[in-house]
Amino acid sequence: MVIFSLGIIRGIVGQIVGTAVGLILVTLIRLLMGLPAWKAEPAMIIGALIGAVGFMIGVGALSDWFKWMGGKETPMHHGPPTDKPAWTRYFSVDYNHKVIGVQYAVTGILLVLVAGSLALIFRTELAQTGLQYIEAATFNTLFGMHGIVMIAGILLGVGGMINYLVPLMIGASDMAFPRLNAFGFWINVPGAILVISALFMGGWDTGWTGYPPLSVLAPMGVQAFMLGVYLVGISSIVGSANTLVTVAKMRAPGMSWFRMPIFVWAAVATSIIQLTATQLIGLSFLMVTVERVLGMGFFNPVLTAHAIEVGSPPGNVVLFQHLFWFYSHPAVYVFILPGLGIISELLPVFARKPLFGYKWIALSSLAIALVGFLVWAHHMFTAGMEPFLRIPFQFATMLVAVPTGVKFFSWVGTIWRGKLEFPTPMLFVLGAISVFLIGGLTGPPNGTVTTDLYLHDTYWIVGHFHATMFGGFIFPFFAALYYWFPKATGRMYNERLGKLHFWLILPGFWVQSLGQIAVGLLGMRRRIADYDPALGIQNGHVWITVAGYVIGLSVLVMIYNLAWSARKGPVAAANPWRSRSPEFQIPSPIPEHSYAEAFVITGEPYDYGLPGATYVAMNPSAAPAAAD
Amino acid sequence: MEKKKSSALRQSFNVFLGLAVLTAVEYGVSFIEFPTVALFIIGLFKAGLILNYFMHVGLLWSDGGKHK
Amino acid sequence: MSASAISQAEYEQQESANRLGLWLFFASEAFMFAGLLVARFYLWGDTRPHLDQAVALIITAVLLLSSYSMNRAEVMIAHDDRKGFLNSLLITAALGVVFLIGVIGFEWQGHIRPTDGAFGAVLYGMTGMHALHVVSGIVFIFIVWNNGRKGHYSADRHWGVHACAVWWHYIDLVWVFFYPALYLIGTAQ
Amino acid sequence: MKHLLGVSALIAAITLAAWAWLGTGFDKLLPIRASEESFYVDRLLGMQFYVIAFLFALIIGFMLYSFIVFRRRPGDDGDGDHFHGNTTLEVVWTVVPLGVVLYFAVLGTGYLSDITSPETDELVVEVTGSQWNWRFDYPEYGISSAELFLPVNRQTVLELTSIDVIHSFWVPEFRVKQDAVPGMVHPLRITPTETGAYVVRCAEICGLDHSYMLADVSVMETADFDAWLQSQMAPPTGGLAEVGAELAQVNGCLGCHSIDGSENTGPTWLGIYGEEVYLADGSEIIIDDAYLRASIIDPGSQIVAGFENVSMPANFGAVLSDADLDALVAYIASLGKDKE
Repeated sequence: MVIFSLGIIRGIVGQIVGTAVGLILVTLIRLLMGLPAWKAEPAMIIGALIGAVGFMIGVGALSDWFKWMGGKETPMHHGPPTDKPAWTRYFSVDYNHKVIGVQYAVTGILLVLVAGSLALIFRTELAQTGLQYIEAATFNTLFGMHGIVMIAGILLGVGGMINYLVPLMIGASDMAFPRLNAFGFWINVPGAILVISALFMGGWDTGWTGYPPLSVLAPMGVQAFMLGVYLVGISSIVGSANTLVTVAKMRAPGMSWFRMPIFVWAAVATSIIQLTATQLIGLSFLMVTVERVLGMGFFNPVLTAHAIEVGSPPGNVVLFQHLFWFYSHPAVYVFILPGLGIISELLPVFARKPLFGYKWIALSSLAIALVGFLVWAHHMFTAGMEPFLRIPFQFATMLVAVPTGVKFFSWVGTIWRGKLEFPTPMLFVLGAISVFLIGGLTGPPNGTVTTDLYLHDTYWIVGHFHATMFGGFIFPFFAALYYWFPKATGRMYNERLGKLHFWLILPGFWVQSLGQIAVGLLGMRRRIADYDPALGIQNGHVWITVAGYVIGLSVLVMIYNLAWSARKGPVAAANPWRSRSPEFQIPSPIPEHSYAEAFVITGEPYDYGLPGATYVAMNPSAAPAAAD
Repeated sequence: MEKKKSSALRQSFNVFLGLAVLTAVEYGVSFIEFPTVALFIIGLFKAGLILNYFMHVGLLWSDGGKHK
Repeated sequence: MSASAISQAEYEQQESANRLGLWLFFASEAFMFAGLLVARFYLWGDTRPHLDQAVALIITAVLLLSSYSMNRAEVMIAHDDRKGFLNSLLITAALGVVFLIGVIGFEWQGHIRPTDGAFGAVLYGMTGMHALHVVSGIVFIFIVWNNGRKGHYSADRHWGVHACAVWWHYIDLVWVFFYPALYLIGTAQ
Repeated sequence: MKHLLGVSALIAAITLAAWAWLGTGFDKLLPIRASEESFYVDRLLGMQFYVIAFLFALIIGFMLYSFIVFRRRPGDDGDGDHFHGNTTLEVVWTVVPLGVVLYFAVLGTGYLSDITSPETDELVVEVTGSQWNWRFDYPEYGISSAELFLPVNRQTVLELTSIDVIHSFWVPEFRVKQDAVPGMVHPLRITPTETGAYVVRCAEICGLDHSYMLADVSVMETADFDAWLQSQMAPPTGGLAEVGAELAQVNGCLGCHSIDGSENTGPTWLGIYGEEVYLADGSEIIIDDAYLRASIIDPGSQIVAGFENVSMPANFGAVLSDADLDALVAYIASLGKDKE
């Protein structure tokens, strides 16, 4: 069968077979133990885990490692497959970081589309009071699904940018661990399948935060969602370790830490968070799982008779929130730091000026990442944690504003007295700054306990959060797609459609965001299927819904543009943006082995406007040796 | 060669002895009134021994990894 | 991997990257284990359940011994003593199995059940997660032992052995903190 | 220098316009203020808005000015001015924002202690959340109510807890909110300043009917409140079944169990008493007093077939007295007789 030559098809078959094996296994074990044979949830959990392994075996991500275990050697295969069409490599395990980067980015866009469509469904429901189109149970599942699929999509988008760009920017031939890299991408696929399959297991009604005890009582869909997140989390951990090793060990000669393109700094800061904090969302979801299946009462305040007899203290629901937010707050920095890195990366190119305060921007990324570890409990000001904790977390939270401010001011310094040009990527970068500004400035009122007691769990938070995500990830991600499109495909996108995309999404988003903030201030709660018209928020909701559709439309314009241009667009020059970055000094599209010869770094990365300044010396054997 | 090997084995055994003694001390300390801090400090000592001698954490720094 | 096709310098460079990657994974896992410790102190405070101290001491000693034998295994292969290396590995795996028997066969058969409030949840959560890592370590040891048997490691090139050893010690390191947290700190109820 | 003057003028213009708008429009952005706490919250929020408006103008002003003045002219493909940064500036825009946020954090800390400090002579109300009902107890008076009655201008401490999942007590007009957490009791202090009718809105996702987890709040003059207390403390006039009807209302039973035979999350109570029903495990029983009592205290023990996936809070036994249980059972029994 020709179709089985595609890794992804084999993977899905593997997942189905693995799931079936898991279901049968659990049933057999229960029979042997003399229990009623069928219990859905344990069978589903084991089935899901074996199914994930089945997928990875089927797709072929584990093949080389199995050979290593047997002591065999596995030469690294680079290049398109020899026995089938070149496009099939994108649907199979491939070790080239550029292929993996594209796989990440395209899967990420797909998931963002799914999540956005879900949002439009419940957004339509919210345009009027009362329930018109969907039931409350469906609504509750949809907003949780929107949240978590969006998060997975954004994580994949981040992975796409990092995997594609970091080796190119530091002059590495590939990532440090190419097989681990492929594993890290493919584990997302069974993860995403699991999360989406939650829809068919009764959904769940906790939102993406999964707070117990609600998540302990929720339908089985919550279990599929948590296991799916677990798999995506594994991707985060192995991907970030890979990135850190690559940056630490594989930089081109002469590229000291402060001569790296600024995006690499953002990738390092993001990876530090992903590497460590991700464990804690995994742990917190695992605890919910064992509480659901085995009755282990981490979060159960009610004790059994036997537990009282052995003198046990009760479980505590607030513990979950501490563990959960220890990841889930820094996670937003995982989403935005690469985006902010893209902004810093592109501004100098289109302003034809050095990046203002390179070291300050680089270190501010690290500062945001590190301070980000100390602020998680600002999500819990009303949650009933120890009251004395509120003040230190308020102070720590306010500190995040300082390195974020440094970035804004440095961006302004970068465009000041430049020679600005406005092709689509630059428009998206500037749009990102304006949108992220809304998100940033609405932050301190939530970070202050007194005002947060009002704003918490309202649409103000929804508005704040979406502004940071659009400004910190979505807009810069689109900028990156347009900016590196010629390097990836060798063709130019359509500039007119690019600008149309921008001029739809920017006003669309401003209306949506300010609308969410406004109805939130008037008393609109988060995560409700129906609201009280007496609050005076009906018109606001209509505006938000219409704006949501405009945003959706604009994304379709982009997808049409990129899909059409990838095949029919005009052939791109090697360096259409006159960039100094290494990847623009080689042909478009970038060859299989990016750099025919390792290059040498001889100057500063952003010396636009300094005559004679070089950054990348492409032929080191011809040029005088650089001091290392 | 054989000499180096036996000295490495001896070091290995000494570290093991140290860890065993510290574990015994931990058990003893647990009977005093507020053992938490003491136990934590002993734990850190044990961790230091394992990290340094058994896990060779120093190799992370000493093997460079610069382009040669 | 014993790729003889690459030069010693390349092997060492790859090993250096592998080592950093492995340690980064340790850093990552440390956060998960720290999370379990946080749960223990958050839920138990200065109490702890009555547990069998003898079992705890014995399994702790067994794990410590296994660390010693694992270190011996690495010293042996670094000095090209293949027989001593393989034997030490087997001893380590056997001690690991004894540890598991201690946890599952004795500790888990005590009067505390998994459903017993915070005591049950934390006790089984911490020992269970640790035992899972011990199992992974034993599997790793057998893979290395099998490759070692086929002569895949030399004094110069034995990254696989080193990784396995460091992983095993890491599991021991976790127990260094879990043991007092579960058995020694706080007043027994 | 010319550029700096220009951009300063632009920033000043945007800032002043925003401030002028805030001066008249700020109150319209929020619901009315009906508690002492709301004045603190709004004052701090207002100050933050003025600073936000300035910072917004600062960044947007610089950007707009740059778009217009520093855009590239057609045919010019030269580069901009070459400068790498300015350490003094970087230090200034690190330290000044640091000072501003610390100032607000200190201010916020003071306000927080203002709105959370207890007064003597507080009215204590125990608030219990359950899916999807609020119950209010006045322990000093031995009263339970499904609606929250509060005297105006007297501090009330709401002692919040929950018997199933996390809920959050929030009246937008009072501003402050606090989660009601199972297994814990958390205080929330409110001093209402305006008489009138308000609504408690659950602010923490709590399952299916989260949107509709509302309760009425009535803030009354002290005399009216005292009169209400008196009327409630009078011994019940009706029989046991009437007391039970009241309890069913207060405890939110009717959220899931209808009394008119219509379908809902739990079995309807109409005609249920004395019926023979099949349980989920296939056995058949007759619904009598003993079964009803057992099912209220431990809902999972004998579930009627068709309701296997429904979870009723398992600790009503802790909040209902024996007399309460008698009354509830009598009430359900009275619904059964009607059908016969």
